[in-house]
Amino acid sequence: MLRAHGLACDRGDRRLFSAVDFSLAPGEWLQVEGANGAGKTSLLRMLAGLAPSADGHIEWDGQPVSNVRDEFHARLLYLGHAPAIKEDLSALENLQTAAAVAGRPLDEATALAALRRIGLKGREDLPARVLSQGQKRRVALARLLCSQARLWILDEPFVALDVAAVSQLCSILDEHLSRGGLLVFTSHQAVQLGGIGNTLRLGPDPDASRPRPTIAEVQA
Amino acid sequence: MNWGSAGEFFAMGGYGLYVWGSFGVTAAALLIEVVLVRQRFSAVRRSLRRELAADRDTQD
Amino acid sequence: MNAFIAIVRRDLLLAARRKSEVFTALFFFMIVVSLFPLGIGPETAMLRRIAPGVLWVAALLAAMLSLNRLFAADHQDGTLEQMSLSPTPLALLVSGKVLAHWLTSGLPLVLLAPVLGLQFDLSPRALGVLMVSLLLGTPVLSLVGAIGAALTLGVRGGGVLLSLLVLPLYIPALIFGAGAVEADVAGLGAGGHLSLLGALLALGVFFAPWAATAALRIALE
Amino acid sequence: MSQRLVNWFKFASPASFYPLAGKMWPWFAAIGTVLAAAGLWISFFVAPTDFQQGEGYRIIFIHVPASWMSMFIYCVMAFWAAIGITFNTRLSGMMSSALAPTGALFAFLSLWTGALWGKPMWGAWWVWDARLTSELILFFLYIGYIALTAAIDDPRRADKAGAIISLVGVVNVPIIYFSVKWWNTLHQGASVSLTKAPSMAATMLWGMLIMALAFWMYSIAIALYRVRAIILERERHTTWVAELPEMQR
Repeated sequence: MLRAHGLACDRGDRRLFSAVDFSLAPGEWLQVEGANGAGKTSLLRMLAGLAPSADGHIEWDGQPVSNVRDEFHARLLYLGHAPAIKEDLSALENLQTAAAVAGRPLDEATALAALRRIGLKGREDLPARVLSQGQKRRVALARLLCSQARLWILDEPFVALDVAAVSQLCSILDEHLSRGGLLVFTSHQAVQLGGIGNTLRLGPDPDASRPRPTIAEVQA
Repeated sequence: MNWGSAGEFFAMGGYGLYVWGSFGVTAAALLIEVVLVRQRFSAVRRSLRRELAADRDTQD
Repeated sequence: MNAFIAIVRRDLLLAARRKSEVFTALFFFMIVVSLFPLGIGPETAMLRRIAPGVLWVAALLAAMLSLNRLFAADHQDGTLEQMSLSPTPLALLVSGKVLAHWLTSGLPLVLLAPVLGLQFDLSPRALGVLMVSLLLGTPVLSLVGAIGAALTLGVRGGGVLLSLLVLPLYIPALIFGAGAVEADVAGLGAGGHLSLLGALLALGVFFAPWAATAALRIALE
Repeated sequence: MSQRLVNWFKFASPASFYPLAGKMWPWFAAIGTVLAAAGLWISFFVAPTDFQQGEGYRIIFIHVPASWMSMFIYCVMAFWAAIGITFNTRLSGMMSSALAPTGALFAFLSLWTGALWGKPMWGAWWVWDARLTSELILFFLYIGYIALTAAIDDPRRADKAGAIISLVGVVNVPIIYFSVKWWNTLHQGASVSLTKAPSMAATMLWGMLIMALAFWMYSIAIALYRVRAIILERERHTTWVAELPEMQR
């Protein structure tokens, strides 16, 4: 269970957003929307514990995240803007070293299976620098398939993916949700996912000096 | 009293250049620092006043 | 601990894929050291006298050359974010990165130094002391350098700034490192210098990863 | 106890420290001026001519206090850095950055007057005396701090980075000092040293102490003045700044 109370973000002198409240139960997803520079990435980094919130707090299973940081991070998978792919390592090495650094070593068979399922069959041993942009994203997304994390926080997971990969990613996300996982992501496109979905719009509101986000509940 | 005359005082027993070079540069440096900080302060204050005046104009 | 080993292995693997960077620093070390006799003159007595200082200053500069890249690539491609989200303490992962940096930048200098010492007509004993002093001292350079590299991450003009921050902090290591060899050449015994270098290393191992981690968290925010 | 703690943290907010600093600095400036006048009087008219160094030794009355100040200010910066890191107060970072230029200035003055003293006494503008060398390195540390904080645009980040480098620096200052001292004795046998003046006369000590106090007052006054400017620069978009009487005209 993830709950946010009155989160706010300052960029320089400006307050990007304030009073962001939501709660997310197992099997639910939250899509964060907003124009460029509305603070989507900032919000996600805040939720992942990478950046402090200017106000409010975040709870995980009823406890402030700051108190249960290690446990929270053990249950979290965050994919940021930068895909954390090393150009000089192969897709397989990337997947395995990322898992090992995260403290969850991955055997080769599992890693290979994940890479094949995400559509990188035959490219497992190529250095990442020869892969296309979309293929690099797929290497990053392969981490989802190997993940035991309950909460996924994904920054623009659909960007640079072709149609086939988009539907594949959707089915991966659906599986995660049906297992009782939680999902927070940003996307510019409308996405059809199972489970209960919420949309959080970060955006300028009539009182431009203090933008307030509005939460619209949508049933998927 | 160590000095018989002003000339003696400034000569510093032959060490005038060194002594006055030290005391003079120290005094000058501290003075310059004060001037710079004053300038910095009044520059902020001036630009803030200007901003606030512009705000008041738009509100009226 | 597994994550620590994993990060050391990953950085070594990356260094192996980019061998040129390791060799560039090594050749830089060789060239700088070789420039001194050309600039000062070839009298053996003089060269013997300046050898410890020259070798140590060159090692210092060579170690600094690779510091820029210590965290920059990881910061850029998002790996640093992932590291900070790992259940393993970030300070431990940073220590792993520093260890890998030393293995790829400091250790080769230690191994190469005796060969270059021969150019300066150092005795075998002095060469041994030189190697030991570098063995104890170059990890200090990596550790202190990591703080500077973390502080200048993503900062305008980071490279020059890094040297400005780090070089003054390198002075004790330089004094004790070069001093050990000088003392040995003068027949005074290098033990005192070497144990002080060891003390610096212990101090660095305890505090530097912590400070570098605090600095990295600033860059990550 | 808790009451006192609350009071202290009240002044840790820039909004309440700004007027306080405004009230305080003229006092420190005034006391500093009086002390400086007294110190200069002692330096030139009370302290007798040194039988070895002649009148040249009078440089000591600024050289030594300036060196003390430069070291002391670095420690104070590190103190504020530690406070800033522990309590996450905004004011401490501002205090650190307000002190740095003054500290660097005193380090420079210490080097400058050291050189001007060294020339007639030792025949060279610069000798690798342990104290002068450490002072030079301290000057580098100040420059490093100033350059680092100036290169980071976000003031909050700059403060934190500056806090770390000043703490790392303050741990290193004694190490650097002892290593340089040892290096110096190894190479020169401690033939020259700035404080090896033969049995310092009481008047000389008094003069130095009073000049040091004057520099101290000056530093506090200028730091308070500068921190006021920094507070205004950083808090320019807050309502309390807009409501300040000096902004109303």
